[in-house]
Amino acid sequence: MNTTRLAVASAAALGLLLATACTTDEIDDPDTQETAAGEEGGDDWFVQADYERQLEQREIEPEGDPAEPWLQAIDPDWVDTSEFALEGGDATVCFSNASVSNPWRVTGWITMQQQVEVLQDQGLIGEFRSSDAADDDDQQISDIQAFVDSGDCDAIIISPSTTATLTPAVQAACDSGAPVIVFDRGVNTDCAVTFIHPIGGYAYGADGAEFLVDNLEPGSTVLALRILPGVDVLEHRWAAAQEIFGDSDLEILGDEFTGGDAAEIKNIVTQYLQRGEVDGIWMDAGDGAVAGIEAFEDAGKPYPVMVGEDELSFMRKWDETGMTAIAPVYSNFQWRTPVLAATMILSGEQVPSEWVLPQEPITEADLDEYLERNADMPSLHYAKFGGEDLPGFPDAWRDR
Amino acid sequence: MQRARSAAAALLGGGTGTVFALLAVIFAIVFAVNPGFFQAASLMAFLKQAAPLVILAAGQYFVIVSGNFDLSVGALVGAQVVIAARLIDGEEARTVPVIGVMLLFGIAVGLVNGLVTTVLKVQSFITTLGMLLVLYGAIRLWTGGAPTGSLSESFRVPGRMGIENVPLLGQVPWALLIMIACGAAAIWLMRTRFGRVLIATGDNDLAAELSGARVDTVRTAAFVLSGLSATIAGILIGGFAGVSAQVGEGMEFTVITAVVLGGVVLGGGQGLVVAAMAGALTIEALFTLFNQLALPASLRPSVQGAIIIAAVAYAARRRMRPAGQTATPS
Amino acid sequence: MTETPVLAMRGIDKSFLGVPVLRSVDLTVAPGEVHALVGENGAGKSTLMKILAGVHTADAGTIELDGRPASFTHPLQAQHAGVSTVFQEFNLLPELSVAENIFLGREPRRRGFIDRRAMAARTAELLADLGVEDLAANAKAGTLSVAHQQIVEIAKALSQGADLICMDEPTAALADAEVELLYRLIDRLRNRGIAVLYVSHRLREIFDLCDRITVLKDGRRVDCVDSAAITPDELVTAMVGRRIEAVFPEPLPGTEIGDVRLEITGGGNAWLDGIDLQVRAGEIVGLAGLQGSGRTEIAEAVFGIAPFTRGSLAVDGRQRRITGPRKAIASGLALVTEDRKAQGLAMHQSVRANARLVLDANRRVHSGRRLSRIPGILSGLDLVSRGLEQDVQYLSGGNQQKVVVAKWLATEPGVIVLDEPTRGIDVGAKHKLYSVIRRLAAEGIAVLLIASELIEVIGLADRIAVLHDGRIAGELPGGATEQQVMAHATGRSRA
Amino acid sequence: MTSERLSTTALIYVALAGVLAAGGAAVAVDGGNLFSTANLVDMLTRTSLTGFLAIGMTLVILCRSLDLSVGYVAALSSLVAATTMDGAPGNVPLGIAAVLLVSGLIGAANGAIVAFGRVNPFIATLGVGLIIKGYLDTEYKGPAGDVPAIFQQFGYTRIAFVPVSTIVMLCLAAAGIWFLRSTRTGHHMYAVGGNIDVARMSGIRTHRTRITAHVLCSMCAGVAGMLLAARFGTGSAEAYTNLYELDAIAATVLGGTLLLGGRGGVAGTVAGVAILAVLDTVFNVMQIDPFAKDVLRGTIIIAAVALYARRQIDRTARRPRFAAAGTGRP
Repeated sequence: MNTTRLAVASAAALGLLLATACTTDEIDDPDTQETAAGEEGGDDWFVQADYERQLEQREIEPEGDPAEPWLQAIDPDWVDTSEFALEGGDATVCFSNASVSNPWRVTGWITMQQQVEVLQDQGLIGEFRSSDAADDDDQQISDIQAFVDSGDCDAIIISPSTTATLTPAVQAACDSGAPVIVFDRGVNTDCAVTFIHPIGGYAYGADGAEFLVDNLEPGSTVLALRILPGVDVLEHRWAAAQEIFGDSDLEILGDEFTGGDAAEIKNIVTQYLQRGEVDGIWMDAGDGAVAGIEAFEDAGKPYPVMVGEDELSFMRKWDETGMTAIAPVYSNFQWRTPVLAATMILSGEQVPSEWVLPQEPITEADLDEYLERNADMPSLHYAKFGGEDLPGFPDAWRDR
Repeated sequence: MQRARSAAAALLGGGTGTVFALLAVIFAIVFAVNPGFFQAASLMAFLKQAAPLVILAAGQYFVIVSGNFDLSVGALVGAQVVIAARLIDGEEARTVPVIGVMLLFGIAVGLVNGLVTTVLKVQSFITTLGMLLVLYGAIRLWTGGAPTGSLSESFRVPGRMGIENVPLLGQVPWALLIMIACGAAAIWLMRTRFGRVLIATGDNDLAAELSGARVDTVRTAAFVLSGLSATIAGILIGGFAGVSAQVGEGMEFTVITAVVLGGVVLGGGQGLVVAAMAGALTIEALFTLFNQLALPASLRPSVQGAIIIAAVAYAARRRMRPAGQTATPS
Repeated sequence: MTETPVLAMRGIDKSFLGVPVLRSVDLTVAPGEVHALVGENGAGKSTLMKILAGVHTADAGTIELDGRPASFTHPLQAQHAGVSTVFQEFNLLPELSVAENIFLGREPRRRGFIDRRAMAARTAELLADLGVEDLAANAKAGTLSVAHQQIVEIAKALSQGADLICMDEPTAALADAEVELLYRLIDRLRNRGIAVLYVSHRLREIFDLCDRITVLKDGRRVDCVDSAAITPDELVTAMVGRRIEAVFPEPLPGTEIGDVRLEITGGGNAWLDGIDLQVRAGEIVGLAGLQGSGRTEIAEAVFGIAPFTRGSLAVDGRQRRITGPRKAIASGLALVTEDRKAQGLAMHQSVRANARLVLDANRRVHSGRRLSRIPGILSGLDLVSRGLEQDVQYLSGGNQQKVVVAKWLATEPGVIVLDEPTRGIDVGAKHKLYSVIRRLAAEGIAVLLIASELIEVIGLADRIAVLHDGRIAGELPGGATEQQVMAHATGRSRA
Repeated sequence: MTSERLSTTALIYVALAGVLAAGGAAVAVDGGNLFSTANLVDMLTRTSLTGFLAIGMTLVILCRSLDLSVGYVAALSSLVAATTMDGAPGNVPLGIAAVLLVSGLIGAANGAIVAFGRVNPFIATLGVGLIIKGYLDTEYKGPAGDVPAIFQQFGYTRIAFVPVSTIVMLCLAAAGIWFLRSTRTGHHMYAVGGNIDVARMSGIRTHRTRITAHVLCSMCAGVAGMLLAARFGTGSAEAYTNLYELDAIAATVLGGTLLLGGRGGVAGTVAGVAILAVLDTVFNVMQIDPFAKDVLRGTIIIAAVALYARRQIDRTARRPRFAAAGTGRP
C-alpha cells in the first residue's frame, strides 16, 4: 500500500543521503559524546557529585571584589586566552539568546545590553549582534550556525535554551575558531573558552529546602510548585530539594506543574488548602509566588513558610506580610559577565575556564536593603540584577 | 410550552446530553474521593476559579456556532491583564477608566477578527491565528518583554472578593455572580432575533443571506462578543491571581475543547450555549478531579486527552441519526 | 419477459430506528428495459435505490443480478456488480476534470500509477458513444451546464460497465430541450441492452420512455404494470391512493387582476437585456425558457442578488433600487429559491426557526402578529412534521419546500417569485403547491412563476413570458401550446 | 483543475519572489546582503524542519482534516530515534524504522479517531497530542538518548550551500507531489476533501484515504523529529513547546491549500514554507526585535491569505453575457 511504499522510499532516501557524507562543517564527536552520555540520563536528574560540589561552593569565599559580584569567581581555574587576543578593539560580538520569554531573562537581557553600551563607548566592542530563538532549540541551532557561517563574529556568546540539545551546535561554534562563551545553562562539551554560571540549581533548590526544614516543625506539610518538567536547571533545583526533604521529617503533599501561571498556581494552592493544612511552600522559581500567598489569604489560612525568589513582587509581599520566607537567588547579574568576559578574552586576559559566580539567597536580614535598592523598579524585576552602577540605571529597567 | 419542550429535547439529545452526564459522573467521583469538596466554601472556590473559562466558553460559542473559530482569545486574555497592570500601575483612581479602555480594546480586537474574516474572506482559523501572534508580540513589545506596573486593589475585587457571610454559602464570589450574569445574557441573546439569525447563518449562510440576514454583520458581532468575553475573563483572572507573564497561554485550545465537549459542532449551526458553558465547567471539574485523585501532574494531559476524545466520539455517535427516507447524498 | 431479469429484488425490508421504510418490496427489471419506479416522496423510492446502490443494506430480502444472488455493503460492490446510480444531486467534484470525475475511484493505471493519457482517451470514446462531441475531457466539472453534468454522470455509469443504470429524477433540473437529449441517450442505452431504472414524478416522461412501471406506496409495492396498460390518471391514483385532478386547479372564485405590483422596464445586467415585464395583483406570470436562458437570472435581478444595472424596477408603482435581498424584502418581495437545500433552508434548525427566519432577519417586516400567524400558515400548507420543533433535515422534500414557502408567506409579500417551486417533490405536494399559488393570486399577490416543466407554466400562468438568450423572446397568453412556447424558447420565431 | 492549481501555485511562487526581493532590498538598505552564502544556508536550513511538517500537513488538510499533534509526534520521534540509535552507528537504520513505525501508528490512531470515531480532527488530534504530551512528561524528564555522528550529518552536512536536510525535504516534497498526482490514494485525497459523500458514492474508500493521509502526515512529523534528533545530538521532549503544528498549518495555507480541503498541493506548500523561512532570516539579519517578529509574521500571514481569498472570489464569478467586454453567450 502507498503508505508503506512512501515510508520505504523516504527511509531509503534518508539512508542514501546520509551515506554521501560530503561535509562542510564537521562535528568531531568523541568528547561531545562522552560528556553527553554523562549527565543527560534523562530519567534521573540527581548527580551526587555535582550536588555535593555545589553545596560546598556556597561556603567558599569567591575571589574578586564583593562590590562587583558579576566579576567574582569561586575557586576559578584561570586559562590563557592569548590565542584569541585581538588588536584594536572594535570587536564584533555575537550573542545567541535562548529567549526573553520570562521576566528573569528580560531583566538580564536589559542588563547585558546596558553593559554592552558601556563597552561600546569604551571602544572595546564594535558591533553587537544578537539573535533570539524564542525557546526553540532548533531555531537557536540555526542562529548559531548563521553566526558561524557569517564569519564576522570575533566572539560568540551563547545562552543555550537546553543543555544537551545545543551541544553539537556549540561544538560547531568552537570549531569555527572564534572564542565561545556559554552562560546560564551549560552544554555537554568543555570546548567553550569559559562557561559562566552561578553556583547552580542544586544550591538553589537546597537553599529553599533547608530553610523549610529549619523553620518548620517536624511533620509539617510542604507543597512543591514547579514550572515545567524537563528543563535541567529546574530539575536540579527539585532534585536537590527532594534530597533534603528526604532526610527530613517534612511531609511533601505533592509537586505540581504550574507553567509559572499565577492563576494556575492560585488554583492549585487553593485546592490543596481545601484538602488540608499546608505549612510550607517550596517553589523552583518565584514566578507567581504572590498568587500562591494570596491563596492562603483568601482561604483565611495562616501564611506558610515560603520559598520564593528575588523577584520584587514576592519580596514586597513578603515585606508587607512579614511572613517567614526566603528568596533563593539565581544570580541575575550573570548577564553582565559574558560580555565582560568577551572583552577580556579578546584582549588576551585570563578567564576562569568555568566561571562560577556567587549565588546567595536573600534572607530576612538583607530583605530591606534590597527593597531599598530597587525601590522604583517594576514588580517583575529581580533584586540581584546588579546593574545599579550602569549609566542606564534606573530608567532602562524601569520604563523598558 | 413548546419551546421549553424543545429545549429539554435538545438538552438530552446529541452531544448536549453527553456533557451533562459527564459533568455528573465527574462530580460523583469527586464526591466519592472527597465529600468535603461539596462544602459551600470549596464549591464556591471551585466556581470562582471556573468562572473565567465558563465566560470565555460563552464568547467562543457565538463564534463557533456562526461557523468560525477564535484562536486569539488566550492571547487577548493575557494582553488585557498586562494592559490593566501597566495602565493602572497601582493607582486606585484609574481602575474604572482602564476597565473602560480594556472593554474598548476587546471590542476592537473582535471587530478586526470579524472584519478580516468576513470582508477579506480569510478563514477565521488563520485570521485569529495571526491575531494570536500579533497580540502576543505587540503586548510584549509594549511592555519590553515582561509585564510592568501593578493592579489596584479595587481592580482585583471582582476576581478575588465576594459577598461575605451569606447564609449557608458563606462567601459568594463576585466572579460567580458575573459568570451567572454573563451566562444569562448569552442565553437571552441566543433567544433574540440576533441569536436566531446567528445560528441560522452558521448552519447555512447562503439561505440566511437570501432571507435578508446581515450575515457578515452577525458573524463580526460574534467575534466582538468573543472579544468582550475575553476581556471580562481577563478582568476576573487578573483579579483572581494578579499579573504574570504567562496569563492566558494556551487558553484558546482549552476553551474550544470545552465548547466542543458541550456538543457544539465545529462548523456552526448546532449546539446550545448552556451546554458550551457546561463544557467549560466539566473541564474545570476534570482538573479538580485530577487534583483530588492526586494524579501525577505529568500524567494529567494524557488522561484529559483520552477523556475528551472519548466524550466527543460518544456524542458524535449519539448525534448520528438514520439517513432518513428523504435524506439524499451530499 | 422470459430471459433472466438483470435485476430481481424480492421481499426487501428496510427500517430505520424501528420505523419501517420498505416492506417486502419486489422489483424486477429485464435487460434493455426502461423501468419506471414511481411513488410519492416517503414512499421508499430513494431508500430502494440506495439499497441498490449499496449505500444502505436491506434488513431482509434477496437481490439477484442476472440470476446471481448479490448483496452490497458499499457502493463499490454495486458498481462492480454492474449497477450504477445517477443521483439527483450530481456526484461530481467541481474541482476535478470531466475525465477525473468519470474515472473517480477507478482511474486507469499503468504499472500501478494513474495513467492520465489513457483516462483522457477513454473519456473521449465514452462521450462519442453517447453522441456528445461538445464536451472536453479536461474541462472542469464545475464549469459545465446541468445537462452536461448529467451526461458526465451517465458516461460514468457506462464506464463502470453497468448493465443497469438507476436515474433519480434525471430531468428535475433539465429544460425540455435538454430532456430530449436525455431521451436520445436513454434510447442508445436501451439499444445497447442496458436496462434503466427510471425514478420520476413526471408522468409524461414515464409514459414516453418506460416499458413497465413499478408503483411504491408507504414502503409497499402496490403495482407493477406495462405502461401501455394504464392511464396517467389511474397511475396517479395508484400512487397517492386518492383521486386528484391531474389537471391544474382552476383560479379561485373572486380572483381578479388588479393594479401593476411589479414592473420592470428595460431591465438589464451582465446576463439580461431589455427586460420589460409587468405582474399585476392577482396575476400569475410564468417565465419559460431553456436552461441558462435567463429565467433564474431574472429572479436574482428582481431580488437584488444580481441586480439590474440598466432600466428601472417599480413595486406597487414606486421606483425601487433593489441592491440586495434586504431591500427586496423591505419592498414587499419574496423569492422561493430554486435549490432549497443550498439556498432555502438551515437544515439543522427547527421548522419554526426556518419559518420565522426572514422575520427575525429583517426588522422592517418583523412583528409579533406575523410571528403568531406562522403555525397557521404551515398547517394551511398541510405540513406533515413531528411538531414545529422538528429539524427540517428530517422532513421529506415536499414538506421542506412547504417550509420554504411558509417562511416567505410569513412576510405577507406583495410580489412573490417562485423559482422551480415543484422541483423534485411528490405529486401530492405538487398539487398542494399549485392550489397555494392560486390562493396567493386570489389574495391579490402578484406571482412570478419560473418552471422548467412547460406544462406547469402553461397550466397555471395567466401570461407566459418566454426567455431566450437573456431577452424576452415573446409573451403568450396562459394555455398556449408547448409548441408555441418552444418556438420562442429556441429562438426559432422572434415575437 | 490542474491548470487552476498551477496558476495558484504560480501566484505563490510570485509571492515568494516578491518576499525575497522586498527582503533583499530591506537588508541591502540595512547594509547587509540577504543572498550571501551564509544567509542562503540559513534560509534553506530553516525550511527543512517546517517543510517536513508542512508537507504532511498538506495531505491531511487536502482531506479536509487537520493535525495538531505533529509537534508532539516530532518530539516523541526525536526521542525514539535518539534512544534507539543510542550512539551506535549500526542502529541508525533501526532507529529510522522505529520512528517511522511509531509515528505511523500515531497517525493511524489520529486517522481512525477522525474517520471511525467521527471526532472533529481539531479535537481528535489535539487530544492525541495531549496524550503524547503526558507520556513524554512522564517518561522523559528532559533530553535522552544519543545520536551517532553519522546520523548527525543529516542535521549538519551541506552539499555546497544546500543542507542535506533541505535536500531530503525537497525529495519528500517531490514524492508528495508525485503521490498526489499519480497514485490513486493521493488523487482521491482531493475527492475526499472536496466532497466526502461524492467520494464515497464513487466507491472511494474514504476512511482508508483519510487514515493514509494522517499516517503519512505523522510519518513526516517523524522525519522532522529525526531531523531534530540529528541536530540536537539527542532526543528532546521539550521540542513540543514550540507550537510547530501552527507553523506547519500557516505554511500550508500560505502555500495556497484550502483549509476546507479539496484544493491545493505540496508544490505550493514548499513555497509557503520558503516564504516563512525567508522572513525569519530577514528578521534575523536585520536584528528585528523578537516580539516585532511575531507581529510581522501574524500580519503577513493574514495579508497573504487575504490576497488568495480575493482571487478565489473573482474566479467563482459567472461569465457575463451582456457585459461591455464580453460578447455573445458562453
